[in-house]
Amino acid sequence: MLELIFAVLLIAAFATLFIKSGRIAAIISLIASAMPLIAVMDWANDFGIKAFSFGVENSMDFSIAGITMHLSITSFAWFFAVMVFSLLPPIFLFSYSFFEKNNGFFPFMLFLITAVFGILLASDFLTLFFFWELMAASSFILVYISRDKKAIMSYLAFSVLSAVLILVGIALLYSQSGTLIFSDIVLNADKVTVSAIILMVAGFAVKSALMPLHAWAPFVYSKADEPFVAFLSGGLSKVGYYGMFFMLFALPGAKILHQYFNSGVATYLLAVIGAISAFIGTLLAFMEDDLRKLLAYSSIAQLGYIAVGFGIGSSLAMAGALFQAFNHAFFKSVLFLAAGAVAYRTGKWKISELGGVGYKMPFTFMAALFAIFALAAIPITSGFAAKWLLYEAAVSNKYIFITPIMLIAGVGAFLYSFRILYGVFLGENRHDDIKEAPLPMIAGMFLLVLPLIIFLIFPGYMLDMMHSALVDAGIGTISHTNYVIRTGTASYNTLAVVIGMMVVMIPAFLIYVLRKQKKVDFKDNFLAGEPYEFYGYISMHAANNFYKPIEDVIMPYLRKGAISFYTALYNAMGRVSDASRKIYTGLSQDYTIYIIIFFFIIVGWLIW
Amino acid sequence: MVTPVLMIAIPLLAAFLMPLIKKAHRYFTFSILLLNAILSVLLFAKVYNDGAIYETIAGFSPPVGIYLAVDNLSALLALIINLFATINFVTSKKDFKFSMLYLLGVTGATGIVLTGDIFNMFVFFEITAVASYALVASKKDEKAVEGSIKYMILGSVGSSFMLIGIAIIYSQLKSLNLYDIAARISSMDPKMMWLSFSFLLTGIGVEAELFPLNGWVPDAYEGASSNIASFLSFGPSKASIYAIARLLIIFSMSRTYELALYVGIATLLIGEVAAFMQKNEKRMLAYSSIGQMGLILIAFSLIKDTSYAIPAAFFIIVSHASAKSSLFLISGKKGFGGITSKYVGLAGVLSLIGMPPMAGFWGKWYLLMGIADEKMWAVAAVIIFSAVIEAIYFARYLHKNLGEGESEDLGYSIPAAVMVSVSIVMGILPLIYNMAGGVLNA
Amino acid sequence: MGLFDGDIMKYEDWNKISRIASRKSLWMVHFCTGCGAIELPPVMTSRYDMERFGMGPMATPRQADVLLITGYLTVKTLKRVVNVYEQMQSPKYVISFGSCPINGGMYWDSYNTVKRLDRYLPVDVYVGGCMPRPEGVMNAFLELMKLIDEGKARGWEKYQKYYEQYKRNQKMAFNFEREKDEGA
Amino acid sequence: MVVEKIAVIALYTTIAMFVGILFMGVGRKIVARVHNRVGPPVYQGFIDIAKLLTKKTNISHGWIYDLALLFSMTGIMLTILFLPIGGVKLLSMEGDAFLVLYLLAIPALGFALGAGASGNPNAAIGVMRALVMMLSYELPFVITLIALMIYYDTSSIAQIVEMQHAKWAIMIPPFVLAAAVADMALQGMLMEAPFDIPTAPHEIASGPMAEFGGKHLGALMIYKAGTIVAYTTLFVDLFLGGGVVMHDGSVLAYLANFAVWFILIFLVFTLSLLINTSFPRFRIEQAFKFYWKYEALLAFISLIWVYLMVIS
Repeated sequence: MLELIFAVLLIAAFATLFIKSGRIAAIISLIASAMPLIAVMDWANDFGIKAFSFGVENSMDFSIAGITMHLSITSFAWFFAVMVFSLLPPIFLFSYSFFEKNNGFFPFMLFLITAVFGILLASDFLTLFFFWELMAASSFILVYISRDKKAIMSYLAFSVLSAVLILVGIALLYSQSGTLIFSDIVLNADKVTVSAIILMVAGFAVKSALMPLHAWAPFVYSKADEPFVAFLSGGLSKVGYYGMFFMLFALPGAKILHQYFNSGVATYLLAVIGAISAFIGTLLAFMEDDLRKLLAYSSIAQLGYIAVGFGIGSSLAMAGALFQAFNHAFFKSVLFLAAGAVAYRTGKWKISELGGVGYKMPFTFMAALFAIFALAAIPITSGFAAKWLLYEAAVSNKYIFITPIMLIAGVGAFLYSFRILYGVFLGENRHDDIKEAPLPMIAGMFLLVLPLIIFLIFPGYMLDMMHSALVDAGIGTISHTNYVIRTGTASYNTLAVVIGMMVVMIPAFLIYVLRKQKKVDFKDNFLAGEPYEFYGYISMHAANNFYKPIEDVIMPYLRKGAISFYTALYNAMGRVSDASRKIYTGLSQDYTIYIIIFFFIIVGWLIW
Repeated sequence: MVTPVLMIAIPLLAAFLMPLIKKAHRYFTFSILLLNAILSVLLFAKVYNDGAIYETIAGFSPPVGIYLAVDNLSALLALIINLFATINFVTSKKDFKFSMLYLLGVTGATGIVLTGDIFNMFVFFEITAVASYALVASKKDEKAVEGSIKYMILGSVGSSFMLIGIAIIYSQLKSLNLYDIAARISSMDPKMMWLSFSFLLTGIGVEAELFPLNGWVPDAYEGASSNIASFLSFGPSKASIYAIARLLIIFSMSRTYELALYVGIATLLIGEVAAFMQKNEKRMLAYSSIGQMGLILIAFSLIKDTSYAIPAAFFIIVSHASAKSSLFLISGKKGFGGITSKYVGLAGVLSLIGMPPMAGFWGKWYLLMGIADEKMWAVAAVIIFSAVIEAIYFARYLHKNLGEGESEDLGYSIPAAVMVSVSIVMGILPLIYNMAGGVLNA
Repeated sequence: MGLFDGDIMKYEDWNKISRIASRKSLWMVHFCTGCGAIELPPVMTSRYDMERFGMGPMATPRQADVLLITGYLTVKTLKRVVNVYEQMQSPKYVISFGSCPINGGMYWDSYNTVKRLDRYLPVDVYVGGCMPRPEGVMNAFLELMKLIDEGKARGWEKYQKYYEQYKRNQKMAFNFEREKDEGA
Repeated sequence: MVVEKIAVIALYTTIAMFVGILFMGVGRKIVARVHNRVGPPVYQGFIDIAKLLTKKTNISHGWIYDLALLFSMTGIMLTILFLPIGGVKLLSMEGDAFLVLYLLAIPALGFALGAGASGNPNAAIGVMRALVMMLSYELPFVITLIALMIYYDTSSIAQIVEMQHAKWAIMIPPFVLAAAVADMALQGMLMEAPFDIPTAPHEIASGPMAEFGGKHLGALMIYKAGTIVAYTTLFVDLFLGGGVVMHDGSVLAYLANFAVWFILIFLVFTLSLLINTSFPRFRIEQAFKFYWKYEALLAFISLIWVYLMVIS
């Protein structure tokens, strides 16, 4: 059965490679992408959750002469699999309308899914690395389709960096323990193991766009096809965090680091990096004018929270981190898809050129609105529970540096949320000639919003889902009922919030219902007495340099960021390269002299 | 039935018969190459089943006579060289002289791989080198001639170094048989031994594109037509790096391995760094080849210590031979014209930077595993660095070629696709690991 | 729905609350059209302190109840004033300052001023004088409050009722201006 | 039990709103007295809201614009439920300070949505300033909040209030500093001068509220009244023991605590008004610099002080 899933995915991938029509390819992909989801649903029974059973086995050994690939599902991989694979059918549904022609999106997306399925099932390092690289390769081709130079270059460079870091890490671990199979590995707190863990975590962090290694994200997120970017931000970044989770808690690397450094300094550093990532990502996000870049920086920021949770490592923090990962997978996919839908209708990306789209595309706007509420962690959405757990974890561990930074990043999220809401969907109605997005697109987005609504009142369901993952990783879970989460120091009752809200809503609701009003056009607006028509030639949409005052204050400190560092590195490397090519003078006599010098050097070296 | 001799004798004979068959020379050459490729498959099957073949020619016994030795790795290399030569020849549109030279070049490269005699090796070197000089010049423009002349000057300097090295060995051991030399190498005067090693390394190193002996590489690759550049990257260079591997095994001293490692690292670094900012496509690919040769040498330098070295070297050779040859084949156009060349370019680049499902992935995997066995972390750092550099310039290369450009020349891109698919096949079926394991022991 | 329209509560009762509340909370739009605006600061500040009566300046017409026409109106300004007036929420009141809005005042023969404001907008209270002193202004406010209390300040209802006529008059004034522009 | 709870909730929100609206009038009176004016009557807030809610016409810019009304009023009342008022815990055991911080964002975001939907550029600029102001004052404020949380080892406001029974937080040296910082943050939260630029009436036509009139504006005024109570209560709960003076649970204790709470929030509000009347306006980037440079530094000093106290 498991072979069948791989086979179906690969056959579908090869089939779509030769299909010109985007519609047919989307249908094939939709069906194929449901296969891993079926398996994931089936495995829910293994981890204490009642579900249908289709009889998918949960492990498989795949062997060709000499090399055996061990595949089996673990509880934590399952948790990540749920979030990654539930994204796919809606994304393909969205793609049905998005792609008229099959430009290579579908086949390589299916290869990518195969690879991700392999990564999550891998139970030895060779399998893990093989599928990791397959993922890097297929996602690179998906980036390559975008034809953008910076995106292609940065993505390939960072993918290779991540791959090589992981490979060296695996090699180091292998040299210490002599085996590649996860269950056989026994770690000691020595220098090699510790550096292996750090290298591998860094390698996985590249895919998760953690701060100093994030430089590819803004370029790739802003140029590749939206459905792919939705999966890249929603799904693939989580695969990176799966790797980190695996290294730190399943192996368990965090304990080794604790033993080696005699303190939690290494994991604390991870938490600090995550917090700084959240903070700076937020600052960069709200100053961005390109909608997709804004979402990219926002992704970097939101993913930073997960790293904070991993760094703190308590049961509270881990629950928060996994919850945040789950939420982020869904709301960010919705936002990227909504951005795609807006671009599909208007063909614009700049927030300063958009505006008023929400009046014409109300359903797209509603999906995006809900996603934004989840992103900004408004307490009536599931987004808040995750952040709340993280804040609680940070405060109860008395992290005086991380906590305020995380909180202020959370406030910053409101700034860019408003930028999206106002700049794209509200404000001046500038797009009279557009229609609502096609039905499959809307259906895709609303399917992705659905989980966010389910976990709104019942965050306990989510904690149940991650229960066995946390227990298996030796972290332990926190006490909760379906709608109350309790920590040592405080509790959060979603039901109380909802009921309280309903009670106090009554007066507001009365005014809301009983108001008698006249709907006025956008043009009937107070502009210091001037009629709107007088301003016909000026944009009334305040979206250019929206956060200019604060940008002037902050930007001088952020100008020398990671991206400019990498650019400088690239330029310096270019100069070294140019210098190194001076060796090749193009003169045969020089080359002959080189040969003779080389000969004498090695003779000298060998004899003396 | 199948003997390695045929693989050398048939093309050699055919090459000399070429002037007689002027009309149908292309079909003739192609069928000879195809025959050779089939022979090499049969040879490989035989070697794989029955173990290494040692064959003497004309009845003289080993220390004296001409001697062929075929083990798994050399059979595989012969297979690759002949297979790619066959595919590559499809693109040839020149006269019979070209076909003749091409056959000679292939003969020489095959001979280097199959021979068990050091002087024979030199002869085959000369054959393939002389053929290559002429092949590079066959494009008949200024750059081609310039490249050819540089290649020729350096090649002949290299040959003379090699010859001196052989002379020293012969003067000491009175033997030219590789196995014989390997067995008795310790009885040599150490200074003479080192001297001969240095001469040989320098001599072969010129062909094997080692730094700093590789001055001819960028010019020759740039000047040559695309199919010849492609030939250079799977033929002579691979054969000569294999020759260096044999040299290392013969001398089998820790110092020589160490030296090879350093030379390999230097070659890798210089090649990759020089390619980093190179805007000219063919020169960039040439520098990149230099880097890859360094990588192969690093892998070979670990032969003594770890069993991962040979699979690593083998997979990198396959990956590089197939990917780089196909990239050279589709180069020289204004961008990837059509879908085939686009995917060939992608697959080639992904193979070179070591991503599955290409052979390059396994090369990288085994190399790093070998390095981990040896705990040489500095080398690992160098490889990380060079991999990232390589990724950057290949990404730029891919982007530059994205333009719609001219319409696709299927005559070039289909052979290229076939070549690169070899890398994919090897990557998907890592069963070669078993076959390549435990070979090349003298 | 009718809570505020008489379905649940009698219209008159509701209206009475409304009148009492709006009498004590007159917010004026901060839109100064002429020189009379200079008389407003003394009215606002500590000497006369109109906030005693719950009055205060407001930033936009959406929030305001009283429109002050503080002096003469040109045709060009009239267009804005009408716009502002229409953006205000009913019930809304107009107070005109000085003699200019009444009969043109010292600009009686100007080609470009509006001579009689009540042709274009319903004026609830006039304040005479050129300019009226702050006491006069205060007095006008008190008068307006009294009128509201008695339910006599019905300018906004008049404007709704004779909307067409007001529009026609306004249009004539604007057209006059346009023809003049075209002629020049 | 539930009905009783709901009744108490309704009662307390009504009282809180009543107090808030009263404070709006009182505030204007105080400001007028500082200006040497008579000022409006103290019940002016009620009159204003009554007038706005009985306006005869109303305009709307669409359903998102109307949401502002729902969101802002509901959000602020919901926040008040999670704050202990005079030691009475409505729902404050069901959430904590983080929840309150985020609940305070609901009305702000709803308000911002409505302002955005109105399409008025002034409104958008005003919201931008309000959001930047929020970003500015939140940093020093959350740092002081974390100092409190670390000191009392809880993040629940109700528990922080309970733990101040013996000694109000402001009597502990580091929290004097923290309270001073939080008070300046309060100034920004209440949008009083020198941090009132988001709603500057002469500059950007009162910013976010530019298009609101009639019943919408009435709802927003109720929201404004709510913010006064919510923020001052938050301050009182955090630093002044929530106004709890008697702990025996008798009716007298309820009344006394309520009275003390009322006096304390009145004092805090008066202090804020006095600062308001004596200062001109900061530009938005000046406010940002003020909060992130000086205020945040002071707050951090108090946080480290507390941290060292807790650790030793």
